[in-house]
Amino acid sequence: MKNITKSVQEEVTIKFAGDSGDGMQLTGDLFTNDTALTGSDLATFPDFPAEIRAPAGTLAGVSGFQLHFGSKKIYTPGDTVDVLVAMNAAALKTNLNRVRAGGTLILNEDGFDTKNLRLAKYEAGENPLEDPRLEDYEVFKMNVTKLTRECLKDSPLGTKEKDRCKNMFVLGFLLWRYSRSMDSVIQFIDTKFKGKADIQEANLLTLKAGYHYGDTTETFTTTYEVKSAPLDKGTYRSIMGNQAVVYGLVAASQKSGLPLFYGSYPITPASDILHSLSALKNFGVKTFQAEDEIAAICSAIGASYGGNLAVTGTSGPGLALKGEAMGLALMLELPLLIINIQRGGPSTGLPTKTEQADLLMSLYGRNGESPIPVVAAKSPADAFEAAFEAARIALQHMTPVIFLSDGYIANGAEPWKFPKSSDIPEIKIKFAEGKDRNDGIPYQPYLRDENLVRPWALPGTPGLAHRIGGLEKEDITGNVSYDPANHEHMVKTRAAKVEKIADFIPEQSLEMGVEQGDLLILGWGSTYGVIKSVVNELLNKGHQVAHAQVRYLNPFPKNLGDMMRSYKKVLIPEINNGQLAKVIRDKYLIEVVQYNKIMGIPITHAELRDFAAKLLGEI
Amino acid sequence: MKNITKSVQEEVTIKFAGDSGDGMQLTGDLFTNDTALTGSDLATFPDFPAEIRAPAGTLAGVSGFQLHFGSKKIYTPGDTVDVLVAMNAAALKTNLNRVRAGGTLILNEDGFDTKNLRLAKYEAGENPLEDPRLEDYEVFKMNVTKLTRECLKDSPLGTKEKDRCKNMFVLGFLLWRYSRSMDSVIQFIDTKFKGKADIQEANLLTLKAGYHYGDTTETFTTTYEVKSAPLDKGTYRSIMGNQAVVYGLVAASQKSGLPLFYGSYPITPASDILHSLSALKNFGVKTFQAEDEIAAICSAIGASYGGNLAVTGTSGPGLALKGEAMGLALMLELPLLIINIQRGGPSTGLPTKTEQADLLMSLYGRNGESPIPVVAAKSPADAFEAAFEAARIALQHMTPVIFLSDGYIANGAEPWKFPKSSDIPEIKIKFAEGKDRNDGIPYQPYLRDENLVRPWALPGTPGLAHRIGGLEKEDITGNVSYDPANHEHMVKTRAAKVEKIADFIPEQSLEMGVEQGDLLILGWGSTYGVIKSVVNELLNKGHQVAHAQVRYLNPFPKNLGDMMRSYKKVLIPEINNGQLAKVIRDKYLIEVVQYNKIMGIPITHAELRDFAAKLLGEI
Amino acid sequence: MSQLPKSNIKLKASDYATDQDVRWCPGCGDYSILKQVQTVLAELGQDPDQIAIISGIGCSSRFPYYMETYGLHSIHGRAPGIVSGLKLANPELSVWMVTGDGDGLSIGGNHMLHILRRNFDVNIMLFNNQIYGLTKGQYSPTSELHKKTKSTPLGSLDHPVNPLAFAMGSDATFVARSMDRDPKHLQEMLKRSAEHKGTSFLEIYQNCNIFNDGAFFTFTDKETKKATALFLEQGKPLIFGQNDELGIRLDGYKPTVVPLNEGEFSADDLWIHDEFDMYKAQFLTRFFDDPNHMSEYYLPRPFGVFYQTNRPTYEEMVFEQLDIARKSQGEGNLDKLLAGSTTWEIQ
Amino acid sequence: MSQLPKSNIKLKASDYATDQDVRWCPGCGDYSILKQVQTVLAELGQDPDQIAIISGIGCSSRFPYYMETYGLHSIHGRAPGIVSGLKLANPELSVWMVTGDGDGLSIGGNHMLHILRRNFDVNIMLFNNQIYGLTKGQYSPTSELHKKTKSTPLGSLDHPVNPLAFAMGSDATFVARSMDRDPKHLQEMLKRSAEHKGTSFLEIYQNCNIFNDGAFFTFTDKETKKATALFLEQGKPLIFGQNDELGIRLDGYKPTVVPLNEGEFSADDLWIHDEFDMYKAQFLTRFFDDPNHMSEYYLPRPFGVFYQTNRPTYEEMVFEQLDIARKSQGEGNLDKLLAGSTTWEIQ
Ligand SMILES: Cc1ncc(C[n+]2csc(CCOP(=O)(O)OP(=O)(O)O)c2C)c(N)n1
Ligand SMILES: Cc1ncc(C[n+]2csc(CCOP(=O)(O)OP(=O)(O)O)c2C)c(N)n1
Ligand code: SF4
Ligand code: SF4
Ligand SMILES: [Mg+2]
Ligand SMILES: [Mg+2]
Repeated sequence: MKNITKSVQEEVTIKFAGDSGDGMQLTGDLFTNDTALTGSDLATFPDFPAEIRAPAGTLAGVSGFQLHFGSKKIYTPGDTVDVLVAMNAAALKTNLNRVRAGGTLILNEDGFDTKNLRLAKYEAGENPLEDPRLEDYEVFKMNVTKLTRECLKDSPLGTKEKDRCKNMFVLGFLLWRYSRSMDSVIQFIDTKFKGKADIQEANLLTLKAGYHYGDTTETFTTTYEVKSAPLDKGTYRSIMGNQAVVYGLVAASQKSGLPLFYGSYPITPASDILHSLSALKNFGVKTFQAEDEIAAICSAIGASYGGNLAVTGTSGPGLALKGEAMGLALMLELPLLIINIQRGGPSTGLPTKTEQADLLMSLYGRNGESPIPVVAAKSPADAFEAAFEAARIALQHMTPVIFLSDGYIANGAEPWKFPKSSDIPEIKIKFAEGKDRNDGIPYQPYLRDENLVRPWALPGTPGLAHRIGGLEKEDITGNVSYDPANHEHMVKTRAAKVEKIADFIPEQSLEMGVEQGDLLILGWGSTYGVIKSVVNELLNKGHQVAHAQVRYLNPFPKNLGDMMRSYKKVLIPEINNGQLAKVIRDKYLIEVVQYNKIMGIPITHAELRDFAAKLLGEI
Repeated sequence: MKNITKSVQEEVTIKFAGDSGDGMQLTGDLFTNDTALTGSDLATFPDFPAEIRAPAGTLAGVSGFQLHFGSKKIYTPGDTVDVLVAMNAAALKTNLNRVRAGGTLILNEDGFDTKNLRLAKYEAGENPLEDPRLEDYEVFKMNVTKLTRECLKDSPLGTKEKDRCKNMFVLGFLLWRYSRSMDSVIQFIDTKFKGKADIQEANLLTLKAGYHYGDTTETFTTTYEVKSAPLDKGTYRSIMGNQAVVYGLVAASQKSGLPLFYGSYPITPASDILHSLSALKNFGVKTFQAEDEIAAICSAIGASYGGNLAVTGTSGPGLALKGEAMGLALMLELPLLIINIQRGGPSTGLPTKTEQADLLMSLYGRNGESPIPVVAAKSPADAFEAAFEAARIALQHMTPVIFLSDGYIANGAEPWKFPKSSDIPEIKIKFAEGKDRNDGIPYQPYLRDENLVRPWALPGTPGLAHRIGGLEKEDITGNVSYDPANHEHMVKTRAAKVEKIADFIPEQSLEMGVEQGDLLILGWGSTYGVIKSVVNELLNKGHQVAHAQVRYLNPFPKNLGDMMRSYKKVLIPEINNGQLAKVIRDKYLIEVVQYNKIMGIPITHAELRDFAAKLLGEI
Repeated sequence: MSQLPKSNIKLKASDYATDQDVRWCPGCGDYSILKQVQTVLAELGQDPDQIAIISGIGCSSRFPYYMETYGLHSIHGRAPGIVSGLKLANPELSVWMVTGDGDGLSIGGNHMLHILRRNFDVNIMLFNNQIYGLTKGQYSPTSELHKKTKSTPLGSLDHPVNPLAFAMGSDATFVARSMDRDPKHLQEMLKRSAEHKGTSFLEIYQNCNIFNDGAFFTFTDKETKKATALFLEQGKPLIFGQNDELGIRLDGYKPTVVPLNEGEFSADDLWIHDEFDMYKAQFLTRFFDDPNHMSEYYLPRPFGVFYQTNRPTYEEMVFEQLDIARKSQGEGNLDKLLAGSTTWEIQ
Repeated sequence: MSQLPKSNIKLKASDYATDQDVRWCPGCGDYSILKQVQTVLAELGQDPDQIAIISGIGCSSRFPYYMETYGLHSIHGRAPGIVSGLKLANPELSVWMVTGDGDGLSIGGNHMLHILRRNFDVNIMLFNNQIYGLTKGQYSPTSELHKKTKSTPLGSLDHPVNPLAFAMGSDATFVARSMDRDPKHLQEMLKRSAEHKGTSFLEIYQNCNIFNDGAFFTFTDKETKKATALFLEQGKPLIFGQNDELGIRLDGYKPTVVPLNEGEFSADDLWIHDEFDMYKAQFLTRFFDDPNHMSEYYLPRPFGVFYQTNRPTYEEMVFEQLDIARKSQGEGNLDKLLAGSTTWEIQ
């Protein structure tokens, strides 16, 4: 029995990288779930290859999954990788630059044969396994494929199927390496392959083989442990951003008592929302895959007219197509939630990459004076509450609302202390009540309440028959009106109605930091994690800094201006060319500092920290 | 022979108002042309009823044409009306409030029978002709219909046709009243009705009848004269805004040597551009009425790809639909001119009314980072040069360009000192030159020149075969690229390329006023006339003011910021809720003052003067 | 649609009219259509509060403003999308969709294809005046070739859309044609549309007396009607002509016009109309000769129900799936959903 | 298109391939189509520099990147618009359009209708894999009813589009079908498309082995092909079956399958294919039975040229009008235009 030392680590970043076919996403998910169960905090970031599957083994075909976990608060998936698992040459080539010097490489030697090397575009004769640069790392080579086939030699499965178990070997090994039990994964395998005895058996065998490989092989002398993190008490689950949106919508449906309607046209990275919702029919969720984005939003407008909680979802190019119909919803003053999972633009751009691409289009991308509230999620878990809020605003203020997320939030995962349904607030709705159609009193669809909100009168309600449309309407009666004064009144009223929503949202709060001081780092959306981790570090270093993340982008919280003015400088980091910065400058005439990264990937801790530190130096 | 005194007037505003069927637009046009011939300066403003023709005689059916002319510079169609010609009760009712106290009313009594009164929604028994309020005006009643029929009693025409000549009677009378000859109108009638002897005859007879009616009827004792205005020497014509756009495009086509392609889908108030261009086939102009706005812009992209001067035209709702395709053009970096004749929004809004509705959508209405140059016309005549400039920028900088006009400019008319074609500058174009396709050197479609402009390589050119598309492209090669650094580089390059255009446009100049002082009134588009007339008045009163009208809205002229900072205050009047003001605040952090009117009609001289005066008072 | 929400009190056509003054040009064919719709709704006794009329943009699309029912005047070409969502929110409503040849076949052509194949339970009235009325007279997708309009001074070059052939090609479940100037026939067709459960596609020839006056007079005018229009009746032979002296035969599979007054052919030799026969319906949609260039034995233009078939409506199937899901998985439980499969406790 | 810009030097299929590595899934049917197109272009000797390939968005629409010709990978569904403008700018080009069942019939359905009726001279290849490939497996407008996909876990509810019936309903001038797995036939059909002057609509059954594997195997697999696929040849009777033992008759105007080996019927009794007969073509597009629910005498799925007719191309007519205008009005003069009818002098 070899003796094994166990070392405790505060945080680790592991990257699983392999061919699209190697099941790295699943491996990452399973290891993430098991990590979550240990109570560590964590953040993940999958990076898929571009939409179309490239041939196996090629650089374009590499699929990766990065997990950052620790016994302290974890805000980002990690700048640099401590442990890289590379299933083939292409995976090593595309990811080596991300591994910190001294990091660990776990390589599947079977993925480095001449074919793999050629596909990974290595020169003939060149072999990375012999690359001297590898000396800067702790390298473990194992013949995952061979070992897998061996341990399955008695299995009735064909080689192709056997090889599909490869990832279980790796997973088993890592579970051992991080002092975990195999229970959670075994449970998964049992349920996932229920009824497929052979496959179930094979996966189990391979998993255990990998686990014991670590245990028995002499080369491995250390295991590691990452203890649980100081998270708030409670029950947690792991959640991805698009999933959280789905739950937020269903919650809004249940809490408002309105059936949920989702009209959409598939588009990366929003499609998963359609997929998940279409599986929730027992919640009364109706999904409609329309012929295009225009039909999708129009179907949602029709459903809203009919009294449903109506939602349409898309990504940038689709949102660009919905502009005209958004204007209609705005004129009709019907509740409508427009979900935009942002991706790299312009045009088709970078469909699988993340970008805070569409804030300006969300605010201004329609003809005429057409104010629409905008709400943004800041993290995978936050997407639940943000989507719920967006739906609430749409329903209670009778207006289209745009909800913004992005590819990073959509596909990222984190622990979520999910609420009890009984703790989720009701969304009070009242439809206009029917009356005697012969009482001679014409119904007035545009008579507003104190919040400038018009009544929601459903077709089918006795006595309320009325006509609405996209032409300018007369105040109160809703009749078509070309009257000049009425037009100005209505334009201003529609604007005031949206402004008024500021009375029904919380004031802007600080995520952390000093109430006033040198630097406020102001973010929106998916920059949340990196800003928080940077501000955390700067605070620890004793800087007078703070972090605020804006969820409500239109209207802004009332106190936002004053908050910003309490700091010598305001820094706005964005994964775009400075869209929030534009809006802030316009609205508050504050000379903000921008930090922009437009690479389709998140800002790293180091990048932002160095920039902020420099800025603080100048103060 | 009664004696007639002639009084000379400096300026007059006449409004012709009648039923859609009464031919008031034609009357207005003809009187305008004749006025132009006298050398007076002038400005006109037609206001049509909403698109659909309302039944004759109704308020909704009233069609008006306002003409302001004078022996001094005329900048606007006039705030208040001096002389109202009302062909029926509805016309009087809808326009009386515009007539200045003491003004003149010329009323067609035959348009005030009980039916007309009922249609004009007068209480039973109520008759405006007896309305005491008329005592504040100089009122002439004449039985235009009766008189017309009388003078045509021998004409073979049917009553319906005879009545169509009514407007000639009024026109004749006004020609007499303003000491004109009938020549220009007679000439028009002769050519217009050539071959239709009876109709020609009838119109002539009625015209003369009207003319002599003034001469002979005792009631009319004064004629008026407005002398010629101090306009620059030269040859003039009268021009409407949409017409000027058409000429600007044809000029750009001839001066660039590229065939003009116009892909469009009809929409008010842009349709006339399609109509006029479709009649210019002998200029090699190709017009394509597409199935919708998306197909329209895509056809233009295709035509541009094929080497034409490609243009698409629309109004607000249509522009909202073109967003996605604009993004494609931007990614392809092909020249494309997008014409937007703005109308009242949001949604279908006020289709026949004017509004500076779409500046923000033009700047930001696309997914991702998608900068597009924007050029705006300031007056009907200016639309020629502005459209030409927009086309030049698109062609020479290989970019989509948005050209903004609005309903007021589109349908307004003014004298135009039109250029000689030989005085119009060339637009130099060079297409990429063919090469041997087997020279082994791959063609590089995204290799840029010193202005960051890529070559225009036409399909069919030997050896240049290459692929372009909406996915992010690799710098230089144009291949699809998901590389992070390349994406940021390309986003910044596309932005820099548009910024660079500032080197190829004139610096911002003052229309009039002091180089530095108390107040700069900064406008864009159709507010030009009213701002100019107001600043003119304020200068005469000795105020330290100036007027600048921005044609280039993206990028701004380089000196704009410094110019604004040379004044204590900057006032931005807009026919919207403050769109340019937003952009200026964002870009220059200058606290501008807004004056906004959102009524679908132009700002009046009095409105703006009073506001500006008050503002000057506060300085 | 079939299930007709009845109004409890008896209503007159005028009860379906609003107080808004109608803004169509005097003499416009739309007036007649409006009247017939109001008449038919009254006859069917449909409860105005249970009716929603959805339109796009165009003269025709102003229709909802004149109907004392629920109405939505949407944006150009997009009425089908709105109808689809509305029907999924409230399948009980009697939904009527009004569109034009531009609204429904130019910008809205794709939505038309998809609503027809999906078969929502809605009655579509396509007012075909072969022109863009509201924008003042450009040619439309149904305008005849070489048409001179504001946007085609030398004549249009687009091969016209054949609306009913398009509807058949889109697998519509109810395809019919009528005209503004034949109130009786129009009322009949409106009733048939209302009775059909599924998407009814009714093309209505409508005169735009301002920009395209008389486009259909050959078919609608007393003078020429009998010779040029063929009125289809289920189970009856195809007969037309001033004195019903002409019939249509399927000679092989080529439809041909034969004289009935020369002894050679009698009614028994003629094609018998069967609105359930898709193949025959496809033939009939091709009776589309340009009336301005009639050969002697040119094919008359058919009016009536070309085709109908029964397919489940889209909304039926959607709600069926909701039930199945509820039965098999049980009513959704929010707490279970939020918790998902794996949770853990932090003490 | 007919006028084929010839390349002066003889080219091989490989000369039409780019250096970009092809990014389709291994085993995707797109590979075969790419190969056949390159082969046919080489055979036709089309000059690569005179070819423009325009596509929308989708796996299929990646096509241009792999062709060493001019190419534009546009936006979803909009290729027809781009093609129309390109053809009007340069009618000499040989333009090929690549689209998918989603790109061309879902978001792009309206543009498809209008380009077909307008008849631009372009060769449209619609890769039909009955699925959304690029977005990873949602059902498409051509997916069979009740299809279970990512977005329809309980099965789709949309009555599928019949692409060729739609094309006929859109008055296309050339309508054909082929398949990825029959290189010879596909090459033949590509040549026929290229030869047709006007818009050629070629539907190509294409296997998406990742998200909809085997969707067409009944028709494309050696095993079953002869029994389920009917190959149309001009002037030949409609015969199919493992041993050509079955034929199609038009009995009245109902197409029926008859046995040829029972003495009752012979080839002479059968329907003779005539690709110029619109009525017959309409019938053929309705041979659309679901292969998963074959009755004994179920109608086979036809492949080949269903229909073709000659209409002037849109671009021809446009340029004709330009000439007419120039002849009648004379070459446009800018100074005259700017001056208009009435001018005046200010001294
Ligand atoms: C997005 C958009 N594009 C264009 C228009 C302008 N427009 C209004 S109606 C119409 C066509 C009307 O023709 P049709 O549908 O036949 O209706 P009709 O007026 O003939 O009854 C057009 C092009 C618009 N309102 N919106
Ligand atoms: C405006 C817009 N909407 C949606 C998408 C997402 N999208 C890309 S391809 C596609 C459908 C692909 O299906 P198909 O046309 O059949 O092509 P295939 O991938 O099957 O070859 C969709 C929905 C997009 N790129 N743009
Ligand atoms: S323009 Fe034509 S269709 Fe429109 S209302 Fe007038 S007559 Fe009717
Ligand atoms: S997803 Fe399907 S269609 Fe797309 S490349 Fe892969 S196999 Fe081909
Ligand atoms: Mg029409
Ligand atoms: Mg497909």
